[in-house]
Amino acid sequence: MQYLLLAINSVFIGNLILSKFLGICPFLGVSRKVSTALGMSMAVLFVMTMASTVTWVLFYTLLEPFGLEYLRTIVFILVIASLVQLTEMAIQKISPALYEALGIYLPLITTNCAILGVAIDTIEKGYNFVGMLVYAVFGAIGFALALLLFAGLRERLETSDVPDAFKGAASSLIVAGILSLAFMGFSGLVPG
Amino acid sequence: MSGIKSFNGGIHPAYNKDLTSGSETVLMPAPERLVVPVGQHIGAPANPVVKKGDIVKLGQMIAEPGGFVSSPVHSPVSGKVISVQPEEHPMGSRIMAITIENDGEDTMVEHQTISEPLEKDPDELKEIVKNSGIVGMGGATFPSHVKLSPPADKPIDFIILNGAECEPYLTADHRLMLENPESIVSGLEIISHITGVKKLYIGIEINKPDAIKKITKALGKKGTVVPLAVKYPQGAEKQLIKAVTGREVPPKHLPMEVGAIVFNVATAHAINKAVTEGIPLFERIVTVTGHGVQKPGNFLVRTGTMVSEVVDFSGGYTDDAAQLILGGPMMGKSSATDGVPVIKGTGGILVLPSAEMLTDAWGPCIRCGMCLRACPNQQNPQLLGNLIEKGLFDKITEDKLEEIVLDDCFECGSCTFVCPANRPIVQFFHMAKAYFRAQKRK
Amino acid sequence: MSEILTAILVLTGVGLAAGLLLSYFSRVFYVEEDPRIDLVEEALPGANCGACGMAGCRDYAKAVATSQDVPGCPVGGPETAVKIAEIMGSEASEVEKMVALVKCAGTMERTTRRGELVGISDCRSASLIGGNKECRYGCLGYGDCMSVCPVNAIKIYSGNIAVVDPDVCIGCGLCVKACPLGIIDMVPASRTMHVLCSSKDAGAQVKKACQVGCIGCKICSRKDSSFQIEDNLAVFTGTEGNADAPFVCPNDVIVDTRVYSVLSFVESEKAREHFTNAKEKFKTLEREERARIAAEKKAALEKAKNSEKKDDEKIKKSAEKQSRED
Amino acid sequence: METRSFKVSYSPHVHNGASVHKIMWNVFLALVPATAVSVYAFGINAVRVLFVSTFFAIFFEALALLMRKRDWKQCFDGSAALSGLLLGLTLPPGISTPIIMIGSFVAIIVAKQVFGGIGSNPFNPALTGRVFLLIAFTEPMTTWPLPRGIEQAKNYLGLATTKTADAITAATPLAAIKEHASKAMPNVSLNDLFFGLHTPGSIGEISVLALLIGAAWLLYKKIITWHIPVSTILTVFVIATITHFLSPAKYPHPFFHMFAGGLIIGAFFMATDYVTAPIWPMGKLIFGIGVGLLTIVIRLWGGYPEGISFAILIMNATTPLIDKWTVPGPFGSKTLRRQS
Repeated sequence: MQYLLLAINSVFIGNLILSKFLGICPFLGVSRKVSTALGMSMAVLFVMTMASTVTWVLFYTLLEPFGLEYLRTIVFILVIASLVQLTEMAIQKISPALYEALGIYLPLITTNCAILGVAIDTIEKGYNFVGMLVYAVFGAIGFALALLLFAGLRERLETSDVPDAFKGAASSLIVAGILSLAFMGFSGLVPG
Repeated sequence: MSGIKSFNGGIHPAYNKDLTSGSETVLMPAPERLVVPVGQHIGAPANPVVKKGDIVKLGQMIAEPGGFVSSPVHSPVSGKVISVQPEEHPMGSRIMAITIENDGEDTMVEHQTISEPLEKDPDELKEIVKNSGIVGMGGATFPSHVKLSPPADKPIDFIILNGAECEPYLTADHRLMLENPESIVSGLEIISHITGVKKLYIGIEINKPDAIKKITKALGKKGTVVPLAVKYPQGAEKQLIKAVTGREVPPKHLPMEVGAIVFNVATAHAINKAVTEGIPLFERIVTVTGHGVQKPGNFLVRTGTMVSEVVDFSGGYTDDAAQLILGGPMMGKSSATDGVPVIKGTGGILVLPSAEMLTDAWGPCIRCGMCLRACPNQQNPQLLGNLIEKGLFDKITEDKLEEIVLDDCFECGSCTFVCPANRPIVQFFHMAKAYFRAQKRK
Repeated sequence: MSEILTAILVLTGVGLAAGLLLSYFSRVFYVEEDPRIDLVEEALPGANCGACGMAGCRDYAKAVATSQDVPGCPVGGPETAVKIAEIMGSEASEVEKMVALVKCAGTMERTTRRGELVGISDCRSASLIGGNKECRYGCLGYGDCMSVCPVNAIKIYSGNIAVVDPDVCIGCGLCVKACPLGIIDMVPASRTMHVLCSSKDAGAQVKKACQVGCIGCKICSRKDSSFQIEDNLAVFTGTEGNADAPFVCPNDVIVDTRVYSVLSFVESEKAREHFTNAKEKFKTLEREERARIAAEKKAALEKAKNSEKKDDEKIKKSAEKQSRED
Repeated sequence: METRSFKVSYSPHVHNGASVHKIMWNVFLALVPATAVSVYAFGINAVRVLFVSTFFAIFFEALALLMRKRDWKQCFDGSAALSGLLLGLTLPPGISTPIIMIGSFVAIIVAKQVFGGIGSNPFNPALTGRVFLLIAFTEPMTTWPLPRGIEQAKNYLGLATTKTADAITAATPLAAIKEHASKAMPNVSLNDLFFGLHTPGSIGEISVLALLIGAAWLLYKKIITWHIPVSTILTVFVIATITHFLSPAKYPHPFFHMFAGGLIIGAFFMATDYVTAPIWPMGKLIFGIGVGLLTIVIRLWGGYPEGISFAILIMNATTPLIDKWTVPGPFGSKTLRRQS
């Protein structure tokens, strides 16, 4: 039951993009078309789960026994970057089709703060292994939800005659603002 | 509306048929000078076979077909050919046309009549239909002999005659069904004999009860008259087949895909005249109507007569006549001048006073969805209209909507009719079609 | 002391492990790829910001390598664009600068209307229902070209005709595609003479439709051979052109951009008056010239007649050849 | 035979006379019964709020049109007035004028004109304005003066009323049930909620009957279709029945949820706004179910007593995706499927 609450929390209330404001640059960069947004969300889901698992394992086996918790940020970045590079090469080799749909976003994810944010947050909140998994997966689903909604809205803005002063980023940011205003409706939905 | 068959989508414009549905068809004598264009049908234009100064007889072939999907053109009068040069054409461009001076005798070219057509061999009949220049009279003007020879792998189950005439104002078919139903029925029998299809239907909208009575009497046991709901565009091929047989012609395909062939009642009448009396197609019933003309009426006019002469014969314009439309108000083309000839496809001459003309102010789309409900093709005029208006053509090709714009939309005008923001969606589609065709050519 | 040591050890350990792993797998998973992609990727700023709408610099490089038309890299700016162009070899030879030219001068007053268009807002749909001018090749003036020009070098002026400003035009050719009538051509910037008409109709029809239409009378081609006539339409193919050519044209269709800019020739009445009296002056000059030649010829004939008959034949032959060359 | 020249325009040459202007003012008309009940119940306060919000909506629209160098008279096409009135109807009667002006500003400028005026705004302007005010001015937005007939009452639904400077205020039925379910539950009277007499709440939402009359007029004039309202209210009803069945003490009767709060005004007037709702019938059903689901979730377990405005805004964000994935097959696609 407690994991269910955590899941709902990380998709709606503590949404990575709209409430925690993590991963904003892919949120604005890749959301020009729904198809690219879809590819990006799949890649983020895949990488976030893998990165959190590896960093969680590494933290509790390597850093904590030696009392080096303070090193976690650097080590996490290192691990995530090399992990992403590894997966990109693996996917490119194993299935070019999957690479075409998914892989091209991987370099964009290495510098994505949402991945690092989730990794550190799981340690901060002291989730156990299952909690970490739920948090990573549903955090990525929340990321995907916000990204897809925003991509749909931006595609819709293409056919409306936006005044020149607001063309491009300005109207998109206002849409993102109203979107997070709407998501505030979920605040207080579930404790913690 | 139990028992009254129809399709979903469509609109109910003000029909204004009462202006001319009561008036008898009047024969209009041929004028002194007639301009007969060679492009009066879908397909390759015909090639002239006469030169300046030739003497021609009534019904003589003056232009031969320019290919399989083409149709010959016959002289509507006997007289002398004055010129063979591009002339103003109702479609708005300049097309090669043969101008003939009428000598008034109407001496008929020698022709053979057949009293018992159903004994004749079908291919011979089809040849007569081909040489008599018979084309679809419903406005599409598709050469009929092509329709009469479907490919072998497409079995045909039904022949449907289109007596719906759903276009507002027009009553040409209605008068034809009242005045010679027998000829229409015998034309239908000839078609059934040529194609060997036994199941025959005639669809007529229930706002023409007298026509339904007459045709049913003439048809007897040979086929069934299907009363249709009064809705525009009931007369469109796909919608008529759906209403009569319940089958739906898939996108980008022809009616033969679902085993049906549709002919206009006037085409059946023309086929009957060509086969039994040997008279080729050089005249048709035209409805002159609208509040811009003094005395609306239906006239039997020879192709090549100038529109100005037809209106003059009918009683002339009212003083505030502002817009001349060839065909009905929904799909008819508005013409800049009345110095254009009546051709095989001209079903009506509609003159609107300036008061009835549409204002051209249109606003942004408010996504009300009225056009989606009105579109008989269940397409998306709203999204496509927006994309085309903003010039996002690459987005249309990207979302694979291009075929819809090019093939499925037959510009019936229902979406523009109901749009509260008064958006010219048909104009957008027309523009997009030209754009995509230009892309294909490059 | 030992803490820092362990920290360094752990860090280098993890770094080393990651490095080894990566190098090993990079050889195992090596995939053949177009070398140009790496080259282009190096030229890019490599910030993977996604501002170009692609999913990162590698993806952008791949799109450029497969020559999809992709927007320029906003972060890289012009230098990146130049570098990419060199790699892709598109900046080949130095090409003659081309500019667009609208081949029509039929402003509202100079052409006869054809009905009145209502509810039309762009050239393409206007052309589909026959346009608003008797001449089917006449510029419709709804500005499809204007709306597509990236540097707005084309404007619709009071005479409802599109005119290109050659100095602003960058020769991208978008307007040529946008014009439904196809009456905009790319011409070399150095060319100073143009025929401002694209009507292929016969002379009689052109006379009915427009006062400044080319009726294919071929007078200009006699004056200057680089005027080619195809189906009733003169096209200038040279660069400089004979300065008198515009004066011989009966309908003033030819403009000499050394004297008048295309804009003034189409739009301003003053330029037209200036041109007409320049033409008058040329006409009177030419009439005197012709009178003088005729007089000379008559005199030569007189002299020849009173010497022997045989010489007359010879002289007459040489006189005719001489007059043909002028 | 001299020829005559005519005006040329594109087919079709006839129109059924519908216009955006007529539609907008028709919806405005449909809101008149609700407005009348609220003016009766809350008196001059209601008139002030509604007038200020509608006037400034039109004013800001005219301002924006002027700045865009467009014909400013278009601000009277009814869409600005409608947004203004709808915004006013969702505000508490005691709200101060400057707050309403800010609400109108956000509704018209930020939510609509920034994206290009009528037809291009992705979010419902009136609701964006209301939610903005709810979060920016939470305290004034949640004080509910008592309506005529019980303005001096000491307690309402068993809860004490508080006396402020200008009126006696109490909790709305929804808020009362949410916090003190056990005390307030027994004395909820359904027909009070239905007829809107003696129930505090936003100006327009109190009388369900008046709203239903207006909604019937819209359905009759075919301005809105049944898909969105029916699916929204049905979802709320179903879930409310289940939760009520599971623990009647904690969760109120389903009819309570249908009549209380802004569900009716939201479902019939806000969610069916053309510009921000999906266009295809299937899409409208999904949209309705989404709105219903979110409303009841926020009402039962969320932080705010009333979830309808958040629900509609969130579903507005999903409209482009719903439109993209619920396009029905074109005419004749059934035959293709049967053949392949």
